[in-house]
Amino acid sequence: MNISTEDKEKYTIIELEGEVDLSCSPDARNSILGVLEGDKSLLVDLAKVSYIDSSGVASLVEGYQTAKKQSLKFGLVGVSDAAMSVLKLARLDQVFPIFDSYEEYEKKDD
Amino acid sequence: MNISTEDKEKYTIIELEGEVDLSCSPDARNSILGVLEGDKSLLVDLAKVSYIDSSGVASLVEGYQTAKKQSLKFGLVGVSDAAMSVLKLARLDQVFPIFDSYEEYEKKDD
Amino acid sequence: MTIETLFEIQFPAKAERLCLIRDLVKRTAEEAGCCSELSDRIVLAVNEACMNVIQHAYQGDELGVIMLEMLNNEGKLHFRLVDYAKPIDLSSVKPRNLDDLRPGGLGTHFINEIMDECDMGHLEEGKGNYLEMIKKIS
Amino acid sequence: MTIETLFEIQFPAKAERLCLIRDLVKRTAEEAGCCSELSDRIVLAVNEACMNVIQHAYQGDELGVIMLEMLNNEGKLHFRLVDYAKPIDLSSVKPRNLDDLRPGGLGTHFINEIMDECDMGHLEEGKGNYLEMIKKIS
Ligand SMILES: Nc1ncnc2c1ncn2[C@@H]1O[C@H](COP(=O)(O)OP(=O)(O)O)[C@@H](O)[C@H]1O
Ligand SMILES: Nc1ncnc2c1ncn2[C@@H]1O[C@H](COP(=O)(O)OP(=O)(O)O)[C@@H](O)[C@H]1O
Repeated sequence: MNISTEDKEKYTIIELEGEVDLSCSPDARNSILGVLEGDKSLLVDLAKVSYIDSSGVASLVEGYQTAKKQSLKFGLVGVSDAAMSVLKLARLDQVFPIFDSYEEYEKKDD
Repeated sequence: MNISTEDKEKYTIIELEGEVDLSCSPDARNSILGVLEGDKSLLVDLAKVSYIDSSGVASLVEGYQTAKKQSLKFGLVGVSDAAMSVLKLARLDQVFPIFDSYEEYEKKDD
Repeated sequence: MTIETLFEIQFPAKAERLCLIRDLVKRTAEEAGCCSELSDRIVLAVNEACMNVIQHAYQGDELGVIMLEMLNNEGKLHFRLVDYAKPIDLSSVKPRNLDDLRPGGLGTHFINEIMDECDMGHLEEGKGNYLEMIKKIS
Repeated sequence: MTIETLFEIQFPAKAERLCLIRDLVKRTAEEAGCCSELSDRIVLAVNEACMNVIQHAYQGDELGVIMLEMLNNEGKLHFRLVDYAKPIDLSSVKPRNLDDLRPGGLGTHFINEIMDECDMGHLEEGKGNYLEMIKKIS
């Protein structure tokens, strides 16, 4: 798995790439919680995720809940088919704010 | 493994593609001996071979020897790195006629 | 009636080994005739089962060993996962209520959703635990 | 001194299974630190050893089972290949003279060229045969 972070004016992007499994989901979790500790809204880009297991999903849930508590925005962007089918199985596709693109997020955020 | 055969005026080309291993080398052998039975010279194209084991190499040796007995030409063309390192290990790179391209073969054949 | 053993593998109970196991299961499932989508789901379930052994049965002890066996019983894939950890509390093995959102508690839900049959139990003489999962593929 | 078990797999003695075994060995060798070129050579040798079990020890009997164990002993990869066929004639296991060109007789040559150490023998009580191969990788 690769993690890259990009700071925008109003939010931070964390892009996860590759297989988000038990061997690396703690890293994803740390990055996610790190951004939220810095009091920034967060979009997690899942476009390049080829596999995600329940530990990766748990990191997203934790991010979502932490953001909520701190009244920060949290969303998923460009969710790959592989990731979406796992979110659906967990019935989280109805819980997470999911955006096709950053533009879509920015429009809705206005 | 994929086998494709192309008839030229003076020779036939058999192109092997993928992994030439014990599960499919009998098919390669049959194709090779089939062409030689038809009294045609044969070039085996190994450009797209990603793996070859000793059973695949044995089919080439058998083709080479059969062609020799029948006074037909037999050569290898565009040998991939993967195939070449196995031929070298078998010290067959000095035995088989090896050509970079069909043009090279045709020039030498004149 | 023929049961075909596809493989039986033993590997250390480490998260780093799971990627390899996923590949092995995916390829074997596809060779047994699963489409890519079905094999992805099967891989997810088997991966979750292995994760649970690593995290809960062995509680992170990387000296633990996991055995995974995969069989094809006439169009039904059988998985048998064995650990040699202390006998687990079988009654604790259940997913969270999906409406009660919290991190975790999804693995057993994934397994139950994906597999047709699951059976978990203790090995003889307190030697460990097993999980058997069956998935019809044709 | 630590010996790390990487995996132990049992699989049917069929040519169709070899592709999967090659993938497993390649990935595991690379994770253990081999470069692509070295892992390709190791894969070739292990594949030839499995082929010999399929063709010569089991003589094509696809009900036969092969066990392959891969260990990392501080920078030396150890492979142990076991079959449960009749005890083989150990003196017959040798490559052809490379100058005496004929189809076949290369597998043992590849194994000997690639591996640093090889040891073949019978299991206790005529239960089968083993081949141990060691390759230094660092
Ligand atoms: N192999 C196992 N050994 C022991 N306990 C298990 C095992 N699998 C599951 N459990 C128990 O079932 C619970 C739910 O598991 P699961 O749905 O996979 O979610 P999670 O692993 O995230 O807690 C675990 O928290 C654990 O208590
Ligand atoms: N695992 C084995 N069991 C029995 N005989 C073997 C085994 N491996 C090799 N041999 C013997 O050694 C010979 C040489 O093997 P090898 O060099 O691999 O070439 P090939 O398999 O093409 O004959 C074989 O023909 C066979 O007689």
